[in-house]
Amino acid sequence: MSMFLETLIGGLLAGTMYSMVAIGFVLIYKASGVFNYAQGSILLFAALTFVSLTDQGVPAFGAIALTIALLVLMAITIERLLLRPLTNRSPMTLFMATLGLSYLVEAVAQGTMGSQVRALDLGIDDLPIFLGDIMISQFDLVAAGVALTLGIALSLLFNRTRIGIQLRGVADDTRAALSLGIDINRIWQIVWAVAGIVGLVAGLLWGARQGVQFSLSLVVLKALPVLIIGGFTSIAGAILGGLIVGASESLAETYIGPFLGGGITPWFAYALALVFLFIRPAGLFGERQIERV
Amino acid sequence: MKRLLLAALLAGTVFSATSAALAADVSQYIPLPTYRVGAYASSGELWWAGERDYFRYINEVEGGVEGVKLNYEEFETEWSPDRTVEVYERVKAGKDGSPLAFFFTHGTPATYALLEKAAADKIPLIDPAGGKTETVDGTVFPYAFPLLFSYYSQASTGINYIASKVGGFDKLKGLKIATVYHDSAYGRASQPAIDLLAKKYGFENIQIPVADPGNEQSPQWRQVREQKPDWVFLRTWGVSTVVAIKTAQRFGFPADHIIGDVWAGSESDVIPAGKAAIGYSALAPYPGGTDFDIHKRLKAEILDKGKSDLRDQKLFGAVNYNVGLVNAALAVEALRTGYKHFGARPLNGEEGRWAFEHLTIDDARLKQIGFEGLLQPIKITPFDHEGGGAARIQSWDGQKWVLKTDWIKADHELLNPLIKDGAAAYAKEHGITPRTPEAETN
Amino acid sequence: MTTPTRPALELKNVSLSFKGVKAISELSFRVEAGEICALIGPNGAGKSSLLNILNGVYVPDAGEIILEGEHFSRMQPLEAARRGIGRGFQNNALFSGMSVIDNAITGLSRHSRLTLVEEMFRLPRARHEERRFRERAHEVLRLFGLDRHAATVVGTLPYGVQKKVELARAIVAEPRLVLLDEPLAGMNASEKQEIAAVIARLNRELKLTIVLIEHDIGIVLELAHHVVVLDYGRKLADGPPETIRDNPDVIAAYLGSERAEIAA
Amino acid sequence: MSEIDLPIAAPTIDKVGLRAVGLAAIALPVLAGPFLASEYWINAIIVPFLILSLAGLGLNLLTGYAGQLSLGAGAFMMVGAYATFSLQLRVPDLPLPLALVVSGLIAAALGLAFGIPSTRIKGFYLIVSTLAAQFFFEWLFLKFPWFYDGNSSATIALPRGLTVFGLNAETPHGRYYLTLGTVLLVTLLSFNLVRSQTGRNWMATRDMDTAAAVIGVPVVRAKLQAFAVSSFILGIAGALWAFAYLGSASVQSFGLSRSYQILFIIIIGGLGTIRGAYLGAAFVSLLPLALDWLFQHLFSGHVDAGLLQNIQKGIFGLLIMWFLIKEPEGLARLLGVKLPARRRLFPSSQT
Repeated sequence: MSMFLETLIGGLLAGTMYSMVAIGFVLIYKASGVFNYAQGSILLFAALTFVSLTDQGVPAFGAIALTIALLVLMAITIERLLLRPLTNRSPMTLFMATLGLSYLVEAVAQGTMGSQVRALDLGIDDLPIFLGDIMISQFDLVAAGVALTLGIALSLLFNRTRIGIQLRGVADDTRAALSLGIDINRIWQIVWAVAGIVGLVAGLLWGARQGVQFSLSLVVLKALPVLIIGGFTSIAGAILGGLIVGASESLAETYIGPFLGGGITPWFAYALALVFLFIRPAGLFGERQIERV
Repeated sequence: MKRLLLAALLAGTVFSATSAALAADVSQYIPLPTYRVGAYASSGELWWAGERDYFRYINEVEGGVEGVKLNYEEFETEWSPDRTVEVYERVKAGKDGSPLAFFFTHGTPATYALLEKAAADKIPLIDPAGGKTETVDGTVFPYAFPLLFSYYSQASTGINYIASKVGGFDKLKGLKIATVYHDSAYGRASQPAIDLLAKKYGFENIQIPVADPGNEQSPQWRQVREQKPDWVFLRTWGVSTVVAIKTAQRFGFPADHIIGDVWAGSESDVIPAGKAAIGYSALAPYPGGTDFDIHKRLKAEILDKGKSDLRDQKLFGAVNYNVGLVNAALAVEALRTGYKHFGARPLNGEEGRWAFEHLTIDDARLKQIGFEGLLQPIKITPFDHEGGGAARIQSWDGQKWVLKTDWIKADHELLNPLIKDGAAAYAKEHGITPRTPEAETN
Repeated sequence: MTTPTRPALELKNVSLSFKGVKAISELSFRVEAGEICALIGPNGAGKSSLLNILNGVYVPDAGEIILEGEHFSRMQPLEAARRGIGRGFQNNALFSGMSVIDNAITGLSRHSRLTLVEEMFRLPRARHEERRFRERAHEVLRLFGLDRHAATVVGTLPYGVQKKVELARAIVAEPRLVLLDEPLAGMNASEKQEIAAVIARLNRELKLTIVLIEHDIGIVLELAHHVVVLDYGRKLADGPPETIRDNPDVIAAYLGSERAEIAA
Repeated sequence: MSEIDLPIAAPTIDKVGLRAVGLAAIALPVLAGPFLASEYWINAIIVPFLILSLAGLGLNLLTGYAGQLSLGAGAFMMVGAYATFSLQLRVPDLPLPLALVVSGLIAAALGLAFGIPSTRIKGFYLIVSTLAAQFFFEWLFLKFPWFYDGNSSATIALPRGLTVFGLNAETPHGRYYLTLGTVLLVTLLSFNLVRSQTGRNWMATRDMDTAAAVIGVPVVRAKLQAFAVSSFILGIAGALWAFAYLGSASVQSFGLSRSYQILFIIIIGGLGTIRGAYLGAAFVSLLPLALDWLFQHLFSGHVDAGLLQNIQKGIFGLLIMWFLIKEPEGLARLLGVKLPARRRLFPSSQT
């Protein structure tokens, strides 16, 4: 029983790491209807920039500020050179464009900052904590806390600030928002920048765990099923989806894996997402679109 | 304009294929399939730096190998076996009048992919500490050279080291040894050998797979915690090694009871793991460090003269850099053997095979070329394409790799029948009649 | 063929809501076989939603659809097509990447009896069917004066022409009941007259039952045998055009107001 | 009646496409290819180009014609390759061409199974299904030794090499003709198919699936057919990739990056055209070589090799974005006929 509980809790905590990546997708999807495949590359870029700066002796605070400045610049560039020319194109075209973007961002990141694996020490000791028989990772607890804080902060941003309300307006009805004089391009820039910052936070946590290196960009593959389950448009959904994926993946590897020879995590989350889709085609928190003909 | 651009691109391609043979120098052509882009670039970058620095040293300081200059050229593959096959096709006919004496695959999957092509084309595939283990048997696989340290040897050396730590082979009985492995052909390659060793010594053999890319391993290490093995043999690759070491710490498994294999034992694997990696050991057919004679020579002749390919000189002597040095040295020594026999001119594939099959680097020679302690003594024969089968053990102290042992030999008597059987089965399946090198002239 | 005594279509207490908002409430009316029935009412009255229920795009919350004597609680799009319901859409739902003739032939899809293998190898049956479909499609295109555009990609044609393609596609499969959502929208006066005449001819010559949504009251009164007036998802009036014209409720809610002009 | 004078213009039916394909695929390589090209060109460029074209064609039927986005092209290529291996190993009496067809059918059946979610899920919620296929098959074919006959390297190679009805096709020319023959035949059949009712049903489903269902297009069947036919072609392409090009293959030969590559081929070449697959495949096969050559000559020695490789990768990404912005119809339009106006693929269903 304690084994089961430990697996479950460990999985839930690991799931918040997925949630953090997924939140970046949700922000962008909500505001610009783009499924941003390049989020993983941006995460890599952000973490790599931060580490490169601190390696150069820049203090952590300054490195974060500089990285954020760079991410904002990147968001503006992407909006101007990619999103604006592609306005009113189908979601699939936009998705494929972000695939291309991910190549470019990866090339820039590795080309300018090198491909060596960098260590990133956030000062969190990852020693086990025991609650009775149940072992909990200290690092995962911190990560879960960060994910939760991030979720709450973004929800506040969406609900309490003027920009957030405009942003929701854009998400709900682009045309109406335009007619109200909301500068949609600026909203896009802001959202992409915020998503970049979310990527930085996620990148730092993932980077602390596995080193800052190319494979950080692969975490998008974990975020996808999370999004499917939680819905593309809800931050709460992203968090819940992450928890579900983390927990079920962990339980499945422990209890189903041995019967199938193990190593089932890469596809298990996708199979789970498929099952969810059959039950709720728009995800847990997603809204079903009404077809208009 | 657009059309023009496309036309130019297309035309460019045509030229690239045909523009050849300007200088009819007698340099030996050595193509290098590399990966400077993508997920494996962190190891690749250093590897090519080591290889290029050594080749440059040979060309510029020693005037080539027996007077023959080396003409090396890179091709990006992103570690994709498919792209390596393409490179192979591109270069197999040689270049600038030089035939191809051998082909570095720089990766086990690429070796697998090329095994049959290269045998048909009679071009030796060189993949030190990698490749397909059965190809150690040169009578069935004349053109495959898994030099130095096959995957079976890796398993055996690992167990030998554990035995020495626990106080002898008889103490292995009843121990639990878990192998946490990258779930791929590479990760599984040592399984038959470990099965055999478990039977022989009576330890319990636990196998735990990690799916690629392996950036979340809690379930695997929870299983480790549950089963409480005495030792863990870590056969991961890339990011899965870092995550394994960190997750082991989280689950309270001591790093000094984890032995990594060759490809889980570089700086890229331990630096990102931080303090969790202190005490972690790895098999080192390619030890890290700069305390070897060759490093002094390279420092003086290449690095200090600004000719090194190394972007960050702090990484001079990193494990992957030394991998490159050793690989390059093996190639150079084999070519030297060939030139002495065939004359100082570029060799073709068949001559390249002869050269590798007669490659001997003894202690005296190691001293001469400055590789003492970095490379084990090597003796390749047509029957044994491994020629070494030993590794040192190095341990990470938080700053650098520290060599803990001298060369530990694998148990070849035990492993050879396994290899022979595997090779014989392959021969039967593919209708190959094993050659009888004793009867071969020259 | 239906007997005159049985209505072609009957709705009983049909209701529909989106996310809790009522779009149609307890709507009932009959469409006799062979008549042209016009649905009128301001925007948002639930007219298009009603057609979508009949086509099976929307699932009603309650009520019953009786099609040629058969009772349904909901339709399925394919089932509706198979039962001879044709449909023209409000905002051209043409296949914009395809040519005019291909759009029309696609309307014949449910009559195709070919297997993939026959199509791949262009076996005689496949060629025969293709020829038959092509002839039928040309026939319908000619009816709308569209044959000269047959090979043009639909997305490149002006709106008015596209509306005709939409109509052609709706009737190409010889439906018994056609639902037309604003077939005359976006046309100039002479085009409207032309298409109205074609609709009347289809009704007269092919005995086609037609349900149409139209804002141009003049044309509606001229064309329809039967008018149903909707407002906010409820039926306001139902009867022959003359009675509708004189119905005080309708005049108050619809005809008398400016909304008619705005909507048209 | 006010008739605006409109040009009677380009047919959707790909007549020009056929001509272009005919020219490109038949005249040039067939006549000149094997005799003029070096062995290197045949082995390392022409054969993979043809196979990538075939795979692009397969995916184009699904994504370009039927509008179902798939990131799982590699998965079905993998199925085809492993099925062919199994058949050649376990049913040695079955000649290779038939084994290819049967493998295609197996891939089609599995493609159909993974296409079932498309009947309920729309847009890119669907990529989860195709990605599930991708990861599931990668795991499956690696996990169970039966699929690779217990070979310690987990790679597959034909037990008797490439033999077509007793003829040895293992030579460069043999590989070339085997590939070319297959590609031409499949192209012809696909061409027939997209001109037929099924092709129209696919395009109708792509352009506006709700409307299509309402006017009587069997949308569910059309989607499933597209998955099956597409996977059939991808399966054959995968088998050829493994055995006519690489010689031996492992799951890595058909990983996610292969799926992206095939997707890029049809984006760059042109979605919803037959010739697009060829043009796109030519582009992705030749571009890296061209860039390689260009950079070697322009910057060799001046720029760090790692940086050089990253620049190439960045250019590739830029080109993809540039194509999507400037030429949503890809090379097919750039090099081909001028359609009277740009037609939009994947219109959002809102309009």
